[in-house]
Amino acid sequence: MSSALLYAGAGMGLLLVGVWALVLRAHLLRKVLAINVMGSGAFLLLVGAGAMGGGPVDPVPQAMVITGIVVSISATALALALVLRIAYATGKAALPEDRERDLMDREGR
Amino acid sequence: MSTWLAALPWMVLAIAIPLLGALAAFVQPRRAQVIGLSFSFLTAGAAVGVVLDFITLGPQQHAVGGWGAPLGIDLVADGLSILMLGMSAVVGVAVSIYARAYFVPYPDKAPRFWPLWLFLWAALNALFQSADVFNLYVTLELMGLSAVALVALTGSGPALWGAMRYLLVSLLGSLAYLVGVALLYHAYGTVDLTLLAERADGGLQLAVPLGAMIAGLLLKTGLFPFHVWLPPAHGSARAPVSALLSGLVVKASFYLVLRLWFTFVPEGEGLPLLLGCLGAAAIFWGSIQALRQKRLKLLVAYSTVAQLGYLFIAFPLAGLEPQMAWSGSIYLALSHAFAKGAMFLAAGAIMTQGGHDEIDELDLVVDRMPLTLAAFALAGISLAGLPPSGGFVGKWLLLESAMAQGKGIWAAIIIVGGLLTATYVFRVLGFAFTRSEHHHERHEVPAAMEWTALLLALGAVLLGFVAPWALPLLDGVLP
Amino acid sequence: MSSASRPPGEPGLLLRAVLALLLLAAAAGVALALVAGQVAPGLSGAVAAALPDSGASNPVTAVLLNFRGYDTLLEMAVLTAAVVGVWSLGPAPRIRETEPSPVLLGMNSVLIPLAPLICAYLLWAGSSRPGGAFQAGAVLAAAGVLFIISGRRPAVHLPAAPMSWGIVAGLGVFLAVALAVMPGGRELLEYPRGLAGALILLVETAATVSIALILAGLFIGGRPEDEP
Amino acid sequence: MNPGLLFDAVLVTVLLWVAWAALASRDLFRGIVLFIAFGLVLSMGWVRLGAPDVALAEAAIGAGIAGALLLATWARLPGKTEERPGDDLEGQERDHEQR
Amino acid sequence: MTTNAWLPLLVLASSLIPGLIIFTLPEKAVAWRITLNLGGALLKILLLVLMMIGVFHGVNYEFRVPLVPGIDFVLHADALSLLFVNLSAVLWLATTVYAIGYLEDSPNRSRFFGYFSLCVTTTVGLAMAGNLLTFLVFYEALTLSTYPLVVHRGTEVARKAGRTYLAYTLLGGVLLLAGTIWLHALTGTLEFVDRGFVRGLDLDPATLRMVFTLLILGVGVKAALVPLHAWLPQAMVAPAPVSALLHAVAVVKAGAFGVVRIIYDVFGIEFAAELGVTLPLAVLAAVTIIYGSVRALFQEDLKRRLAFSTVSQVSYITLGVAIAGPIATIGGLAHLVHQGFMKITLFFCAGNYAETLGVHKVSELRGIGRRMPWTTAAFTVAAFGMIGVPPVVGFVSKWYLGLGALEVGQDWVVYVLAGSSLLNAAYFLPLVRAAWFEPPPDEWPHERNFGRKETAWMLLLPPLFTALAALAWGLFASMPGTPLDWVQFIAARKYGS
Repeated sequence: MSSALLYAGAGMGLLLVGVWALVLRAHLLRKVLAINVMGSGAFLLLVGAGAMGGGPVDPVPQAMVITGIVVSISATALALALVLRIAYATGKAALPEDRERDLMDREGR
Repeated sequence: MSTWLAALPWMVLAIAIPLLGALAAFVQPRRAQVIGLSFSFLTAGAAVGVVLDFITLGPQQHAVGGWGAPLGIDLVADGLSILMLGMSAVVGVAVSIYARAYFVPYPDKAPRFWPLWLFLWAALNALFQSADVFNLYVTLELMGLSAVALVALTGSGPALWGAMRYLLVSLLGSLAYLVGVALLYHAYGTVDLTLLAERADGGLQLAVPLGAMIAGLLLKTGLFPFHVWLPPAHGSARAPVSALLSGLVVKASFYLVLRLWFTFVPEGEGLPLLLGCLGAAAIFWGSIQALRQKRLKLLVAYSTVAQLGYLFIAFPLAGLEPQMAWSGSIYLALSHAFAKGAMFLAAGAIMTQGGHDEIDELDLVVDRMPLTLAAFALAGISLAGLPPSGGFVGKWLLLESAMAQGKGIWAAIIIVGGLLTATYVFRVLGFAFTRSEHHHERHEVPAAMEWTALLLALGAVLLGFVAPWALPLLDGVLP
Repeated sequence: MSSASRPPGEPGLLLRAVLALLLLAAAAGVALALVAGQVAPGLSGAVAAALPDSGASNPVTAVLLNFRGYDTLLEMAVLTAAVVGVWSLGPAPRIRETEPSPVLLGMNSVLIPLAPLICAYLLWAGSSRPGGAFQAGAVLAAAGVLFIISGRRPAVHLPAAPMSWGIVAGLGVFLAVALAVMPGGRELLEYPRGLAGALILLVETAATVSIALILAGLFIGGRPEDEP
Repeated sequence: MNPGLLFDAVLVTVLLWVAWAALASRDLFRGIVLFIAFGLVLSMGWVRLGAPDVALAEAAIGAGIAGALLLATWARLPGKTEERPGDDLEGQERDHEQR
Repeated sequence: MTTNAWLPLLVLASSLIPGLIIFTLPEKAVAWRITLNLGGALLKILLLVLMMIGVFHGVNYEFRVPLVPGIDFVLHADALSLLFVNLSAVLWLATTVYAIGYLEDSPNRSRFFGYFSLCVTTTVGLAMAGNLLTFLVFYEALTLSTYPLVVHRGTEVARKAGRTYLAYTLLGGVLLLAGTIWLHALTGTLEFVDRGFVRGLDLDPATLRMVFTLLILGVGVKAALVPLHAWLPQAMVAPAPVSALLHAVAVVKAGAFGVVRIIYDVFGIEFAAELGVTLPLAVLAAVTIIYGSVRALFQEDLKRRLAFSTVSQVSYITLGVAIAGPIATIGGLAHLVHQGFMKITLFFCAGNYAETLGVHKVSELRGIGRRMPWTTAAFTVAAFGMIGVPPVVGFVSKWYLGLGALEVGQDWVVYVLAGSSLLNAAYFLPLVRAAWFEPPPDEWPHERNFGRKETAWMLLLPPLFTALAALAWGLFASMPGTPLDWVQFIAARKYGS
């Protein structure tokens, strides 16, 4: 169990958590959080999987991840701006199909 | 062409010019219309340059940074990409001319449209020429972000919802695509398509990444189960934006699915059959929804969902006769870009003139706007696959390949789909020929808008006649 | 698990079950793909070989700005497109005027002058040690953000024109350099041997300034008020 | 289990836990703050993976700028009555019921 | 044998170019529109005369260009296509003159005449199609160019009629497409050959029967065979010139011409008979003949009565073709032309009655002979032709049909012919009697008098001309140069003589 595989596994875990929250949480800000977590997960997978071979540190996946991080901040910024415009225009920061519910939120727990 | 003009690196200029144009239009908001239009013509010129280079010298290769495949990134312009570049150039110029006239009454929106549109065009030109899987991820993102911002340009509640849902789906698709890239790099140590083609050895370590990438691209193409975001986004956007989205943007991710398919040629019946069934479901679902729409732009948007289904019918047919099925699907994609672009532009013109786009209130559009209705009718004819049109040739090729392999069921689906499409197109035409009871005030519609819609529609019909010269371009590409 | 907050019949349960199924299948697939096949040696060897004439000794920066420079060019385009997109959504939303707490003001007086220093270091170190344009730009942007939220609101009233010139500078310079090197029969972004280091630094500097302005612009959330 | 691997195991569990906590939190502000913490833990992960440049980028952009943007957006969300933390969609619903 | 590619194109262009120009003409450019229309019609007839002379001297007129990989777009002028092209060209001239008179001051005539020319272009193209793909292209294009004419009035009723029209014709187009694709997958070629290209290849008969059914149903929609005829009566809501040209010549004849092409030039008549598909078709045609005539009996509206009469009459052609005998073929093909002239005369007269006296119902025809003697004379001649009374040309084709059936031993056909003639008499003679021998009502629904003449000369001339032609061809049937003579020249080549 090399540490690279551990981080690759962590990346997959983050992806799963991200998709889970993206689909189930209603508030758009939370969906943006979920997208960011998924992005980090994908980048971990990219570098972790690349490093599994145990060879010397490979700079190419790292460069790709830096590019990925900058791309994901741009997407996040646009998403957040859209969330604000939606909240101002429609009163709620939620898509029409999510306005009444939040599937993750349960009274019991 | 004088020698120095021919020597220019058109492949690179096709990407650099729209980027420079976008920056110039962003920095000079008051002169955005002039800058935007002139850079559109320049970009289209560059794209035509690439096409001419391909015709005279064959497939082109450009190693960016001079490092070559494993280390650097290559740009490749082969038959498939120059067809897509040509498509984007023609539809792009038509939409640009239309947009200049369309945005005159909206002075605040015009300076925002042009930079985003030129970024989108740069992303398209980059995507069609890139031969590097990670670079394609970046181009997909650039395309996605500018497309989302263009949809949000309308500013109304539904448009913002449509843009947000489109952005979330697009990001989810890109991430699935990125997971695929990560696994490919893990297994084969390179992200260059040509090298991947050589090193790909099948098995699970090719199937899973390919599956993830194709799933991500299907999300962005809006194929049946993932189509939910498409109609609200394309329907609520401004007419020129909807024409770009339905005509070009969804084609880019479809082009990528084809590019991956041709690179790795995955064998096995499962995936192609699944894609074919999803395509068939898309055709029926999209057409039935389109029939139920009250508003014209939503009808045209649902028609996109249906027509995209056609493109995927080629996958199950590509077993024995790949050549014919693929050229049929690619030809359908081309004529759909022209026809759907023309249809949205026509819908925009109708909306501008009547102030609304209620289908059953299309009070005698045939007399008030003969050119626009001719554009809508010709585009509808191409979508329904009625001769003489590009859509007919595309459908004929798919039908031929289906009948040659005795797969009658797919032929039946294609034919019934064509009938359904004809139904909702002619439902609109029926109302367009009928005088409605209520009176609607009339606004002035600039001639440029009507003529561009008509010329695009004529392009879709013309494609019906140039097939024997256009299809050989694909020879080197198809498996 | 009474779902008072969810109307009965809401497919919550079904949706979650299907979602769980799909995700597990996907995770299993990815895990198998990771473990099953052989792990290909990465490109570290190729990078090391070509590093000497790449104009930078830090391999990541070399890959980022020379070998895969085209990716970074498009990435700058994505960043610029994002700010163009955000600014196209409308004017900057009003930030509520709350009196900044003294702690913030105290911190600002220390951090704001420090940030450009760190930024310059990161930029310069980028070519040999971990650092680079994006990290430097982010630090500079952090200073900008502090400046904006510290009550002295020049950023919101910053004239949009000069700011937009700054925003486009990064991509503009990068594109100009990429095209300028071509006339000698070279490909796009193929730095001439001797000039690679200098050109990379020039591009990085422009990128840093531009990234800082872009991130600040994104923080403002819309096109600043006063049209030039 | 060499110490490095042990540290990595702990780091990964903390990473996953923070991510889950940030996304599943009932209160939005708490979620955003946990997300920033997630960014920092992640940059430590990048250091362990031998990618210092990425660690810097993650810390500066992933945690810093993204956190700032999130908080700014949260602050500007309409429907805020007085300065009350712990506000999100459900919170807004409660506000409606109360008003 | 020299090949001339340009004449077929010119024949097409002679109505396409004027049509496209007319679209752009403003509403009040009446003079320009008339010159373009009539000029185009006359030019087309001139070109056709040239072409007929050429065909006699053995010139091969063929325009070929690749359309789809492996199949070309072919315009080929053989004897059969010339028969139909001449029919369309002559009747188009007559109908244009009539339409100019009929639509004197009605709105958007440029749009009308534009689509009118497009419709004739597609009909001529369909006639000259050299292979099944080109035929399909023009077949669908015909639907698209006739639809705007059906919905020309812009009323809700017109829209609904148009919807029904499209539902049937598009369905027909789809069936034809399915058949063509399947056939191409089997045979690899679609070129029309005099005695059929399916004959030589030994293909499995069951599949061929299914392909045949698809193709025949596809063209059967436009040929108004019984289950697929409902669109025709509803399309009568269109203006009179449209019903005249479209439902007597262009659309309905295109369907019949399709049946002729499929049986003679795709399967070959002998091979089709061997396959055993011609008998069911003959039965279907016979049923349509009887059904059409019976329905016509009960129609109160004159144009709907004529429409059901068309449904019945067109099936004579299908019947003639389906009886695998040379003389029956002559009868069927001849009827293609004869029925065209007779039916168009009836529609012209119906249009005149409606336009001049506001008479639409059959019951309002009493004493109309006195008020409009010439129109009613033409109506009577055409009616007698329909019934099959000599010397009008209708008798000639029915005579050949009967003779052909006897020659091949299909005696039941003679009874069908006799029965339908009786029915024709039953729904035409009362009209003629009432028109001539009953006293006219004291005042007509809304009369427009034209001074001394009974109606505008442009409305009167066409029916007289077509009635005269029907009469002349009846009297001098055996003379060279009559349609009958040309048909005998065609029929000879379709059989293994």
